[in-house]
Amino acid sequence: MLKLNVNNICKNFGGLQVLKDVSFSVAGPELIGLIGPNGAGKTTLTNILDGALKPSSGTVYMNGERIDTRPAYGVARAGLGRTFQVTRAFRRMTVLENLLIPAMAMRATARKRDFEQKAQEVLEFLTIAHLRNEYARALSGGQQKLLELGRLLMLDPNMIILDEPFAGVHPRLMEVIYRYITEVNAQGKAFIIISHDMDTIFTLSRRLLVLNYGDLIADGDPQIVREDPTVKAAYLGEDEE
Amino acid sequence: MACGSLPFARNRMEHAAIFGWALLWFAFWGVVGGVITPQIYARKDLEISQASFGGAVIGAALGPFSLLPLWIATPKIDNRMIGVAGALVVGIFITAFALADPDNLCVANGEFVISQLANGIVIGIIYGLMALGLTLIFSILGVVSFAHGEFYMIGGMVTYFMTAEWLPGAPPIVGILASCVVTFSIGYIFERIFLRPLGSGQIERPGEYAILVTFGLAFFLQYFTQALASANPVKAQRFFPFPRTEIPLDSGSLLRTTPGNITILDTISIPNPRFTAALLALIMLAALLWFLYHTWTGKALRAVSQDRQAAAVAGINPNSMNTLAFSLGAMLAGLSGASLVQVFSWLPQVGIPAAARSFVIIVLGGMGSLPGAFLGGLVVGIVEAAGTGCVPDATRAAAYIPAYGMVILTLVLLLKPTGLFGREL
Amino acid sequence: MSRAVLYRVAGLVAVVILLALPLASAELDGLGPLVFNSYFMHLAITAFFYAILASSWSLLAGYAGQFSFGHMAFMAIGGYTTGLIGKFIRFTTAPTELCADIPLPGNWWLVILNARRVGTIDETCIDMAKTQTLPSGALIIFPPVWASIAMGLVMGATFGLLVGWLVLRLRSAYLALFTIGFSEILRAALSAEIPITEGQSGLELLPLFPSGINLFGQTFSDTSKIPPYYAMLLLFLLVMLLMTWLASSRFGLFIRAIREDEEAAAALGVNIVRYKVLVFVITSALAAAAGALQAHYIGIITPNILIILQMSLVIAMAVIGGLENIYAASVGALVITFALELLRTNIAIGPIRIDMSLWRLVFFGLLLMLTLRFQRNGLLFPLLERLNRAGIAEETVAMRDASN
Amino acid sequence: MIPSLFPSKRRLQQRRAQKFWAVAALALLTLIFAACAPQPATVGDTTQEEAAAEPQPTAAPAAEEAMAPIKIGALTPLSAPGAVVGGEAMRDAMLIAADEINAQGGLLGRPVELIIVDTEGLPERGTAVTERLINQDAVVAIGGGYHSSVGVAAKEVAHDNGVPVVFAETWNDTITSVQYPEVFRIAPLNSEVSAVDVKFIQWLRDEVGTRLEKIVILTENTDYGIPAAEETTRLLGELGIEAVTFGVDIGAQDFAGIIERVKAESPDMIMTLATGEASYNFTQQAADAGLGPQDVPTLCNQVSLVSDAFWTNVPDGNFCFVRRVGLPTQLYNDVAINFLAEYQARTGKEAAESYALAAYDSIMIIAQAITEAGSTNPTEIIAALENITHEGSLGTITFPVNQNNTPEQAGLDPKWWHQFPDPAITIVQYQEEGQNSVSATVVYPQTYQTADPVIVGQ
Repeated sequence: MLKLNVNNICKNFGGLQVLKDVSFSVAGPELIGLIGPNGAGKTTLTNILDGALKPSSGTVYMNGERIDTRPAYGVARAGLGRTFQVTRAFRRMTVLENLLIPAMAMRATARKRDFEQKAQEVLEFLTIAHLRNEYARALSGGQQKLLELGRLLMLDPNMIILDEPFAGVHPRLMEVIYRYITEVNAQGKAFIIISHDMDTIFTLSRRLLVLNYGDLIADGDPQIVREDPTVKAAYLGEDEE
Repeated sequence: MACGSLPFARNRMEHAAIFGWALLWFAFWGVVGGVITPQIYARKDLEISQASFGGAVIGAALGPFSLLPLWIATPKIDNRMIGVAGALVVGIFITAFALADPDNLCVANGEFVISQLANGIVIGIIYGLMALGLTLIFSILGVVSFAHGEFYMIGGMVTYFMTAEWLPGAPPIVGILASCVVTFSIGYIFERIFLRPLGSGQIERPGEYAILVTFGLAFFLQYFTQALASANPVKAQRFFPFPRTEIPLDSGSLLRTTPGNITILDTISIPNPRFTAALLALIMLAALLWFLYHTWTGKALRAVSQDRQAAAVAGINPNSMNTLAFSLGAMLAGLSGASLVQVFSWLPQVGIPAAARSFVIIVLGGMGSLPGAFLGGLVVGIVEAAGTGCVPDATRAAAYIPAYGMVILTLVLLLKPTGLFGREL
Repeated sequence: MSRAVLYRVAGLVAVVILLALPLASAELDGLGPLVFNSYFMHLAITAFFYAILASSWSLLAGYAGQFSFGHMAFMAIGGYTTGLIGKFIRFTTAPTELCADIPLPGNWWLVILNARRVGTIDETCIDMAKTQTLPSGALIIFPPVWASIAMGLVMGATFGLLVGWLVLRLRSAYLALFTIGFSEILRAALSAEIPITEGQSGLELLPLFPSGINLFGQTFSDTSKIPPYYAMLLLFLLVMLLMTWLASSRFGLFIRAIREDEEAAAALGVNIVRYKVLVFVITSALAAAAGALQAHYIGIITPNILIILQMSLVIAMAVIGGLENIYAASVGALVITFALELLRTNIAIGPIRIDMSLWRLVFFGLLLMLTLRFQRNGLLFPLLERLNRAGIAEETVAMRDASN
Repeated sequence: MIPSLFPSKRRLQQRRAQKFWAVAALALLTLIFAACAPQPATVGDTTQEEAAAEPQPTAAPAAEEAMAPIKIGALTPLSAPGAVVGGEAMRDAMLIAADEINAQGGLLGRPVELIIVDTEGLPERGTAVTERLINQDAVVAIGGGYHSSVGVAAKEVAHDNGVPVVFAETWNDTITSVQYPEVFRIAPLNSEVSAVDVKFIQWLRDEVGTRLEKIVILTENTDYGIPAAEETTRLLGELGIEAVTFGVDIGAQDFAGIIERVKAESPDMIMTLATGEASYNFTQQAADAGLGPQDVPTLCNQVSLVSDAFWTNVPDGNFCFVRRVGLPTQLYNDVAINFLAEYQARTGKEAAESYALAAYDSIMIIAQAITEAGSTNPTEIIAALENITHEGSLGTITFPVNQNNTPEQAGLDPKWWHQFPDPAITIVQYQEEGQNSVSATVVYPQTYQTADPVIVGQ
């Protein structure tokens, strides 16, 4: 059973306070949406959870272990995987090699062929099995996105953070991603999904976190959060621009 | 003799131990400050972006006496604090050196120190001009041109051949202009063929491509010149011999010039070719600044360097700005070569140390920063002069000239990769 | 026949040819009409040397994306380490009293000589000890060449560790500048510290096999080219074998991932610090081993092996062959070493005479630039790729059609 | 998704093809440049193909073997970091020697082919090219040689292969003191040159009455410069003259800092033991700083004998003293006079540098040895060299200390092994701007003196 505790996270860049005392916790395979206007600190929060950035203060615990002091690869090994806003496939490596990296990185004694079968299954699940031996750079943007999701399955984390998974994706691929999230979530993995696509996020998530200029201004059921006056204010202000 | 002591006179410090301990002190407390300070600041939830570098400098300055107060009070580390600590480090360094080697010319002879400083500044101005070209290229294209030294070499070669071989007796300005035209054109052609695809996104891994292709250009230009002009050293005559003057007339104690030299206040003696070269460099610098700040093209260049996309939206064609910046940068290198060919004997290989020095300067000044490049040039000029002038062992002082700059380079990259006037990495 | 078998057969054939090549050397009276004189053998040894450097650099730059310009510095560290060991260290069966003696088990002493004057031959402490303090019959032996080459390798790895750790934060141009700086400082130090390194006049080394060697029942003198040929070939093959294994193992996978995207690799659990440092350590050690072996073969090493031109050559070899493949890079180095040497002659195109000894490097530079611009992956690598990936596009299309 | 990729790739390729032609045109242009470039008489690894090829077409196939040219190797630095000025002069001189031999019908009835290789002034290149000369080109003997460090490395290869080598301009004592049977030298010994320098300085002090208490030596940190500086310092010390040495890197360019230090020493004389452009750079920059040959007596390096390069690079170099190896022009023998005429005709230079004479002699002496040996067998050539008496442009060249008269038997230092004992060394002084080095005034020793030295700054 996954347990993530985020306690009083603050983050400053120079004089700018990007995150102010953000706390929340995740228990079990929740499906959480993280929204907020531009510059709200969503990506910074992701980077801190992922270990790419160190918080200025505050702690992050995963299953009782402190992970904010670990380097990024340590966090990944502790069971937290993520995608990036801009797809970051390893372009000059084949699709199969892309998938093998997290699997091998997790297990010191692993050999490639131990995972080829699993990789094949993941690719089939994501409908890109035929691309197995192509270089990632030959894939379309959407396919690269699927590849990133596939890598996460190979990493086999307890929690997955998806940064804008639906941005600029063909509707047919969107279906695949949607199915991916629900099915993987059903297998017992928690999700935090950052998105600008309100409709999708409201239908998909069962809990919503709202960040506004570094403050966590709402945390709860999507339908309740939607009616929250502070959230409305934050978004209305944004929308009018 | 068995211990390999070379029979060269006066090559040892008198009290080398003092100096050695001072260096150890710097190293030890610098490392302590650099490593522990960020942790303390982080624990107190303070901003740590400057903590490592600041801690290192402050630690090096006064060791525990400055580190403990710093750690207890944890004030915000600003540039001024680092500046003061840095000055203190330099001060202690000089004091330790003076104590260690009281008979050293750098300590005992004020005139010598002033002359060396003047020499360092004069040559530093020219270094600065050359580095300016490199930093201009970097700020627009994001590319470090490894062929910069070869443009410098070609600038000098063209000037020599123009004034001495093709049109003997032609005024130096003809040679300088020709070198501008040639280096600008080579830069233009190269940029159009080899770097243009960078801008249009055709090239994957642009960073490594740019490094390798400019490296290839350096190789090509160097051997191309050698094949055409041979490897014999050549040298242009001094451009403008001074008239013989003395001010005041009887003693010349204020200012005295001979065709090859200018002496100020009886102490600062600057050879004519260096003086004219530095003067030319200053003129070029003024022209460049005027161009960048008072012409539409110059403003467009600056706009592109600040925000490429915004500039493109504003109707500036970034591709043509790339070409212009590269050609201009190449031309600046050519110009500094053209002004130095009357100072040094010129060979196809002269560009290599000059380019290395420019790298040091732009890293020191902050990659892409124009004032940084110029001040970096002065700093490197002075450090090299100090190194040559003050290292007690005469047989080693000059042999290490290329290394002085490189030590600065590696230290800056390790401690403060953004340089003095840093832009972000 | 699968591709893997084809490659193995091709590789085996190549290795057998390289192993059999000395049979045709002039020293062994040639093989029928085929006679390789010792100049050819010298070129072959040099070619292997450059092949080791170019392929290990391709592992560092092409696979891991670390564009270091300090590869020749590590090579020089290897060469100078073994040279300095040969100059300053001896083993004796009795203490010399005059030098720094370190007792070893088994009644042996490790003796560290003091720095000797340059130019005129001075007495060192060991020379004095021979006549003054050492009992007659005491043995003085040089450290074995293979051991000091191994020390060169270790020293290369150590410096690789240091530099690799220092440059962790630096990327692309900054890394290139730092490594140039490192290389230049080393060069200045090597040429200025004359009492230790002999400066520009060069540090002389023992031959690879100081007292000759017996190979296949035939005795070769210390000046024969055949034993160094095999030594360098052996090192080359070992290096290629090691790098093949590394490149195909998790190590290769991870360093390529780091090249592509450090952050993404870290997010997927790759310990980027360890692998970045490790790739520096390994490639530096390989370069140092090659440098140490070559220094013993040539018999002298000078700071000029560090000049930028030498680094340019290695880079150009790797780039023209194919930066992203160790085989392409090494074949590129083999071909270019021979080509550059054979081009030291005049060619005549009709009435036009071109002195290629001058112009070969000009064309070489041009070739480097054109390769980069129009054949990013080198001239050989695309051929390998074509062979490697033949049928993959068709396979993809077929699989897609089948799944629809 | 996949098929859509291909058109764009093709488009890219088309554009690449266009660019490719543009660059191919550039390459062609380079080629044309290459062809039109001003070509020296012959450059680089030139073989004398024309000279050798001429007789061949008429020769019957059977005679071809006998008419095959005798190959002689020539070491010379033709590219940096080597001293190119000296290298090119030596190359021209050696080509003259080869042409002369062929014009007189060659050796043993066969033409001579001179194979010139570029040492680049680097010992490792020296090893490689000597290896090539011996094993690829099968030369029977080797002449030339400029840089000492190259000579040190090359002598090992020659020794390994048993091929005789006559060094023309490598001064390092160890080259002969190792007593290899194959190694001969007609250049002076470094230690002897230092002795001449010091005798000259002593003469200036004691006979001319120059004030000389302190001398600054600028040396390059090579195996030529360092030992020479040490030896000179030692000998000066015996005369009670203080010497301060500054070492510079061989490629050093900017001497401003060093010159300030030299100035602070207020020397009575400056001596330059740096070769190549470093020597020019130092002397001119010192002159710019008011410490040049017109301000302080300066013993310039022998590279200053290449007058046109010297005056181009050191316009303020008047009153330089330069040490010259070889007889002064007025004492030239017929060999030297004839050589000079040919050399002037070929190179357009007014004078022949000492190393050009030495290079010429090194080839001619090998030729004579081959004739006397009557064979191209290296052992026999070596034997012939040991007993040779050659009337060369440097004078009568012999190698009196040899296997029949070892240094031990002769009671001499081993450095005299296979060494031409008395190459004449004179000190000349430029006394007019733009003067060529041959017409420069000979000031020392007195037997050759043409005028009194001009002592500046006293």
